[in-house]
Amino acid sequence: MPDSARTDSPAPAPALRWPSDGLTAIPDWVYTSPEIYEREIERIFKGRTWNFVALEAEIPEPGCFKRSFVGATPVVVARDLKGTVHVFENRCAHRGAELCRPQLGKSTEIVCPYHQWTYDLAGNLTAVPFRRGIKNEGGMPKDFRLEDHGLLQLKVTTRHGVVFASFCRDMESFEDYVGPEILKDFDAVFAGRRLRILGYYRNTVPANWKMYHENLKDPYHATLLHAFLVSFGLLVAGNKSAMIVDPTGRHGTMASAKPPDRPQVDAESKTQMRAFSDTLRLADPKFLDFVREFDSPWSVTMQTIWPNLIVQRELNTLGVRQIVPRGPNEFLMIWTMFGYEGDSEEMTRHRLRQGNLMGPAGFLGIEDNEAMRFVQQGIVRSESDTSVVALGGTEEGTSQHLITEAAIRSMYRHYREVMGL
Amino acid sequence: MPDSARTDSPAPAPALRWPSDGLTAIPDWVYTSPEIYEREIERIFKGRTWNFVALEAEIPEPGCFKRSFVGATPVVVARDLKGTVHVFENRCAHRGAELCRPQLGKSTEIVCPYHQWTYDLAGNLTAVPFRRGIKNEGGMPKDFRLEDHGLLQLKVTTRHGVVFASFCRDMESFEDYVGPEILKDFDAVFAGRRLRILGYYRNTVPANWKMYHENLKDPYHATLLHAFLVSFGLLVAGNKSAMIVDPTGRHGTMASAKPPDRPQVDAESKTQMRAFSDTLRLADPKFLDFVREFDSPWSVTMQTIWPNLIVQRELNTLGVRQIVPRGPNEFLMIWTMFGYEGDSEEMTRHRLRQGNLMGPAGFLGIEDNEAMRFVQQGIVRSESDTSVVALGGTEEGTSQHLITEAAIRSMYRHYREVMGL
Amino acid sequence: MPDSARTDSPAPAPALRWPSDGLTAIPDWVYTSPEIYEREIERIFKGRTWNFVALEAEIPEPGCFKRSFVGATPVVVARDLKGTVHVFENRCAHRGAELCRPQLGKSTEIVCPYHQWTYDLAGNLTAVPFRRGIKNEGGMPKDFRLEDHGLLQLKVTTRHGVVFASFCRDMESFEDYVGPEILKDFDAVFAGRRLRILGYYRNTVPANWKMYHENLKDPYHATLLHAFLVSFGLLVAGNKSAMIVDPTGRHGTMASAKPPDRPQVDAESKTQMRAFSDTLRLADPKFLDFVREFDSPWSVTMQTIWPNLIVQRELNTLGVRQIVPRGPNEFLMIWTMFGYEGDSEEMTRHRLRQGNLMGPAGFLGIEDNEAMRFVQQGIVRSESDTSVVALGGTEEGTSQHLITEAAIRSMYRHYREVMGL
Amino acid sequence: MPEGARAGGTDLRALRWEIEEFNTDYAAVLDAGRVADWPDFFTEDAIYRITGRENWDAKLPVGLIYCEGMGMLRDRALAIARTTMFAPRYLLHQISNTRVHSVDTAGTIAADANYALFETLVDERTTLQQVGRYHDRFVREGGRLRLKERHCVYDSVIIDTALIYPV
Amino acid sequence: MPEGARAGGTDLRALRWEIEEFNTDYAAVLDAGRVADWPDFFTEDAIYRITGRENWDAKLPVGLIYCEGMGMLRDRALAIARTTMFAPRYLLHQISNTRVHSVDTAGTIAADANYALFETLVDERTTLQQVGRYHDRFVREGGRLRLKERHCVYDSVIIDTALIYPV
Amino acid sequence: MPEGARAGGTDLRALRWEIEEFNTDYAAVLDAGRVADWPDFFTEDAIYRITGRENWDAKLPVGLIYCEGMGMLRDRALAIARTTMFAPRYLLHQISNTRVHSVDTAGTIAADANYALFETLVDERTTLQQVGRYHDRFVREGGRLRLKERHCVYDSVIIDTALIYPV
Ligand code: FES
Ligand code: FES
Ligand code: FES
Ligand SMILES: [Fe+3]
Ligand SMILES: [Fe+3]
Ligand SMILES: [Fe+3]
Repeated sequence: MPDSARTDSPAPAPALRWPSDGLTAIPDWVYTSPEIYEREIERIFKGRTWNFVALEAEIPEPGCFKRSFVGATPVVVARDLKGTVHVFENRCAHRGAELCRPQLGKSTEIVCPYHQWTYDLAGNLTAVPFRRGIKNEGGMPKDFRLEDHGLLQLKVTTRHGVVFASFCRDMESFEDYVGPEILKDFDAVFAGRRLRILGYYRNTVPANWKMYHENLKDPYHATLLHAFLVSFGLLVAGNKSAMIVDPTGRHGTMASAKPPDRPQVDAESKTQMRAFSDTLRLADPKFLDFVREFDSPWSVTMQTIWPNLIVQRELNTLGVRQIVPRGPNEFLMIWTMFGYEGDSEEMTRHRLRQGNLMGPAGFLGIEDNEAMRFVQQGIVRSESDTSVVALGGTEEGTSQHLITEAAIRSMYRHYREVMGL
Repeated sequence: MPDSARTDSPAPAPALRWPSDGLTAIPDWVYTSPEIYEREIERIFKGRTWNFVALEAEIPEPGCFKRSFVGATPVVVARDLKGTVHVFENRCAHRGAELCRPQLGKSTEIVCPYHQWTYDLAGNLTAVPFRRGIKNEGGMPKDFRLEDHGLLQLKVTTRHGVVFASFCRDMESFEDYVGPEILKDFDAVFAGRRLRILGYYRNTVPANWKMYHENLKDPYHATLLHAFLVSFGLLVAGNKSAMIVDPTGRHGTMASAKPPDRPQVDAESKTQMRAFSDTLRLADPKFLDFVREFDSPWSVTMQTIWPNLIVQRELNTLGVRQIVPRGPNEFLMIWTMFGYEGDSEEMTRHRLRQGNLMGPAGFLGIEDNEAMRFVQQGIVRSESDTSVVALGGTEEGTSQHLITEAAIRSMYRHYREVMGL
Repeated sequence: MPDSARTDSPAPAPALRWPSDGLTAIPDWVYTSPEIYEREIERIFKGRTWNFVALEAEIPEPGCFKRSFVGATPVVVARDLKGTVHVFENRCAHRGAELCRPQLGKSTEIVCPYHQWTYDLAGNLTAVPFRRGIKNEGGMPKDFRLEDHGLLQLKVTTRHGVVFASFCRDMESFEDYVGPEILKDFDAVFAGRRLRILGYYRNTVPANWKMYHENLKDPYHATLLHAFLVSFGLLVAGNKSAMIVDPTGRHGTMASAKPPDRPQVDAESKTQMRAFSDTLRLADPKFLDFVREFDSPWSVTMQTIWPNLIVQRELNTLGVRQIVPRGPNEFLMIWTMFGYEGDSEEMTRHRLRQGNLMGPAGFLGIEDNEAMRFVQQGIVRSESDTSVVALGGTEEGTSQHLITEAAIRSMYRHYREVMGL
Repeated sequence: MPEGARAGGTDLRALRWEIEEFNTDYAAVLDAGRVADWPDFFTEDAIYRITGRENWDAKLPVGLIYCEGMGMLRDRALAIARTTMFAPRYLLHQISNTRVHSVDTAGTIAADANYALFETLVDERTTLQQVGRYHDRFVREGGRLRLKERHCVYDSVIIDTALIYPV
Repeated sequence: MPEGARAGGTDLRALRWEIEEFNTDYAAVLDAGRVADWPDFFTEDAIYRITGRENWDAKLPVGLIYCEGMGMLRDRALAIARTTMFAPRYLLHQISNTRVHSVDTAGTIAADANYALFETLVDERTTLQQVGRYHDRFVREGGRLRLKERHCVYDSVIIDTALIYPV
Repeated sequence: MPEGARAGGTDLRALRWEIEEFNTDYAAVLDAGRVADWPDFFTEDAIYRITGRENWDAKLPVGLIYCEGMGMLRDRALAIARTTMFAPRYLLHQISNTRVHSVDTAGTIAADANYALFETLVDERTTLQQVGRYHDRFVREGGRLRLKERHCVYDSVIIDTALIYPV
């Protein structure tokens, strides 16, 4: 995180008035205000949203549990002995200890280390040591009922092995929440095949969490910033591509179809793309091979599922990314990379090799994370106070080309509604 | 300190309204609110309290001085040339420099490094360089009186070689402040024998300072969390023990009498204590030997002297712990371990060996510090907002058994009065 | 930065009322209040001031650019292809990225890494990739005018190769801004000779930025704190010296004339100066030689040019220091050390040897930085709340002797006016 | 029991010296930003991987960087040296606790070493980019040691923003 | 005058190599969390102590950990391995600047070395747990070096929360 | 290509051992605060300089500390030991990655090494004061190595408050 951000005093609460130019100007304070951040936690992460918490493949058997987050709130995702998945707060009902410590584990119960109050895998309080005291001395009051002191339990849903949780008591179904346009490419990754976890990355980004959504709703940057994408035609002006937005504007799918070999980029486009190089060649091109394995016209789909999930299908490298906000100026990314059960040894290695594209050390990942850091620095430290989102004019929603910021505007239309801005 | 605590934005000032269930529910904001913290500094540490600052054995001779703290405020404890102990702020009266730098020292005066204003060991300003200027040019105004510009001096008292200070001008005597119940076990450690300093530990705990008091007013955890205590019978359900509370509720003594050998723990209790193990055996049991040397029925007394002192008598390992708050989410612990003048070489080594129980690397100390860290994390990061202190119902004050939180309730009764909550 | 400063919660906003004793008492909150800091940024660094940003010697040729700061705001200083120097905000007009990354560079344009919006060396937007979209799809709106989206440009002035910038649109000339008294010694360093950059130091100081000005408007400390200055007569009671203040009170020059050899210090003064030693001798005295090369009666002039520049002429070691505030409790110092074109190899090495006096490892620099750290610690952590600036009574402005704080009072008279305090 | 004894033999000790020198040169090339020279420390069929200890302990195969063979090593070097966008920075390695475990009949040397990697962005404070351990297999080619396998296993679970250069 | 000369002799140098290897194995056991194997590095009557430099300089005898003899070493190892409650973490030692001072007639070797200990809680950033110096006395038992005394003297006056494992 | 080969010769290796021991003694003197003994590691005409990597890379000659010859070394030592005002602190060096480049006909040895310098103010947490590299020239005087040139080039562009002791 930039020193300045660390050492500067908190800016005085800005007047939270949205600029008049509607959605083509974004005020800096949505990225920096602690007040806005607190409201986001309440209205978005703890509001009417489905938050990604785990893949079922991470907790395959009864008794398996995992630490996770909903927004910034630590939770535990556990599979009870009957196989049902539960999500509850990682906070003891007694004095408040964050009781579950390992990232992953397996057990028949969850015991708080401090005074050993004991919970089942649904988060129900099952035992309080010396509840009746000793020799009729002490212990909990007669009217103390275990069932009144369980861990705060969240609503849970799963789709094809992906687990979501919500603080909202009357959430609509996940299917209604994301809508058919998004569900289609989501299912292309998850339906019908069981996942095999290949491993984790974790990294922080010193930027506001919304920038990660914007980055993946911004096909314009993809064709300019990423030399790899453009030079090798993974996502480039000229490819068949689309930026799909759901009707509410909050979810998205950036999609592109890679041509069999080097892309046909017209001379005009080349001059526009500094990152483009005809001569750039790989010593080992096979790592960019695309093994067709999905029922989809797209070779790449990057899905942003509001508010905290990214589903990555970049050729054959697959993963989910969980966004954990940590205040307005930083977020944590947890990447879970996977393949499928039954992948051949060679296919697994192909996925691993292709993994070099993504993650905090990926050819693309490095550039996106650095770019977001630069933006937060610019916003925190500068005198100016808005940014411009005018590409594609004021159009919103899905578009079939790359040179637009329509999806970002759609997201902020939804955001302003929910946030009352 | 947990990352979250470092990077999360400050929570919005909570409505500081105490929950209706009186003392059986503690609101999270007493542990996290900057506003509450500031009020604690004013009303508690700078209010009507005696704050531990030093042991006389640390400044044995005229001219000896020590850096210390009252609350979060740096002070100097000095013994003047007549032998009297003084406590004054470690802030130069000129431009405000924290002038005394070494932790311990010996001198006839204290000189500020910046412009060398000079103070005696009571904190009185004795010299200002070029006070009269040079050749009648410059210097301090004619009406500048040294006696108006001394260091801020605190009220001081000592009991059996333990030094306390107060910002309160009309403090009652230390004896009246702590009361006879507490004084008894205090004197058992300090009366009649001169101390020999064995050394220091310093550690931070990423938790609210009050949790340290609560931990030592919570005999329930002692018999559950600490395998060493329970398995070797230092403090365990079944021992003769007591949680003594003074009439005001702010001070306490957790006391236990260790049986000659392994404790008689009834089958019922064993089942309640996960930490208990019959089979746990020490390769070198002598480090738990108790050499009877105190005029007291107790083998262990842990005293919490409000607001910043713990007196540790754990078998034969002795020490004082000073709590230095550093905001709502962290405190510094300064441990001064000691024996007595005239201890044999073997007795000193026995104390040192037994020291493995306590301190930030002690078998017990590790567990308490970790537990407090977990609680602060849970409270800072979770959605829930109160903790439950219902053990022993609503009873308060001294109790003769371990399965109660009465002493914690007593402390919060006093706290709410002083804090106006 | 002291732990306390890192971990203490923000003090509650103090009542910003200046103490009654006028300028002889400075309230702590001018050094610690985030609210005051924000006002300083607005009214001082972004107000009617000339802020140092670069030396022309750092960007000697067309296309050369340098990252710099105005207050805490990152800017770029660039020399366009016609040779004109421009200063503009280092924040992209598109999404706000801090676009210029290297400390120094040379180029014909400045390209934002994120979406490659391109600017000329005056900060004008010259190109937006795919501005017209592709095949009439997307791109910027028809009414998008490049000239409306340049980087925020500041007003620029130079004097003898020193570059200043201002957010103020109708700034007076630099000459009027500093006034003749200050200009005289400024020109003694810069007029007529071209600079040769010898290198950079960068350091933070965990103190309020104003303390650096006060330190250099405080000749009293110079003759007490710095054994080197007094023992070798660089600046000592008895030398011909002056503390020059401009009519507004904001700028200053601390000046002293070193006698040919050891100073004549009267017995009385010696007793006042603990740091003075007759016997202190250098094994290699030549590093204190003074080669007369300036049209000035002074061997030492330290100039404080409000709000962010210090011009150092300490015998033959020369440099400028840029103050970059980072909140109330820390500032960054950027030192650019230089000699003159045509310096002989030996003269350059003489300057380098003499450089041991200054900088964060300099015999004087160490002491000043440590002293300022001590003051901020004292102010942040203590109970007292003002400091005393009574040396020389209430006199203000220029004085011919060292035992006065008149220049500090002059600075705060100006400061209170501008800040409305 | 401790493994000191195992490393007592003269041969292993001489190998340790050689590997220390190898690692010193390896670090010097990276610390100087000469990433294009970095592949020369590996064999044609080398495996290079950087992964977190959580993956290593759980035998999960993923890598932040995962290269099979010289081609991928050169492509990584090329990308970082020429095409990738990132802010300028300085890197410095401290490599210590070098240990030689064994030499098999084919002459493959199993060794490990601890590293601390310090990163300095040109206008910020130095940070600890990561600490970890090299798990290595060396072979000798034409008298020179080359890495047949290097797994950089980092303790520092959470990467700050991005890992640009190989470790 | 500098002590370089004193360490010039071949014998001391060979001892340095042996002690470097000992310390590398010692650190590897702790970094792997194999605390139960840690006592094997010591003699039956060994003294092991961790203390702050303020105590060491003032000759104050207290220790954060203070073990006299194998029994106490084993009890510490057992407690950490089996009974003590603490959050999971990774540790990594960097040991350098190893120096052999002397060998007395009884064959006791006086040596020291600097260490930096990095700690990573599984969901937080790596922190510098402490830096310090080992003040050691080694003896040879059955051809192997063993520690008769190890005083870990840390500069890092303020411990963060808790020190779980031996250093 | 990597420089491993260049450092393969026995002579250079023996020099490395000697320089490691020199640097260990050098660090021990500074870590013990015995700054008055520090000049003894240098020749009469030695150059000692501490400078940031930005200056080193741009060939800018300035030094945070810049000493020409024994006189200036002694004056620096004296000032720090006796006259300069600063808060008490502990320092600890970790020196690693020692490398010997060459020995010229005059017997001057070109070498470098990486250092990490940890600083602890007596009431604060340990901080990383700076990391950097020693660029050295050694000569042998009366059998002992001495520094004819030591340029301490630090990555850590931004110094925290003040650098008191030589590095
Ligand atoms: S805090 Fe969990 S049992 Fe007491
Ligand atoms: S600040 Fe203490 S003498 Fe000036
Ligand atoms: S942010 Fe600079 S071009 Fe988009
Ligand atoms: Fe991208
Ligand atoms: Fe306890
Ligand atoms: Fe000064």
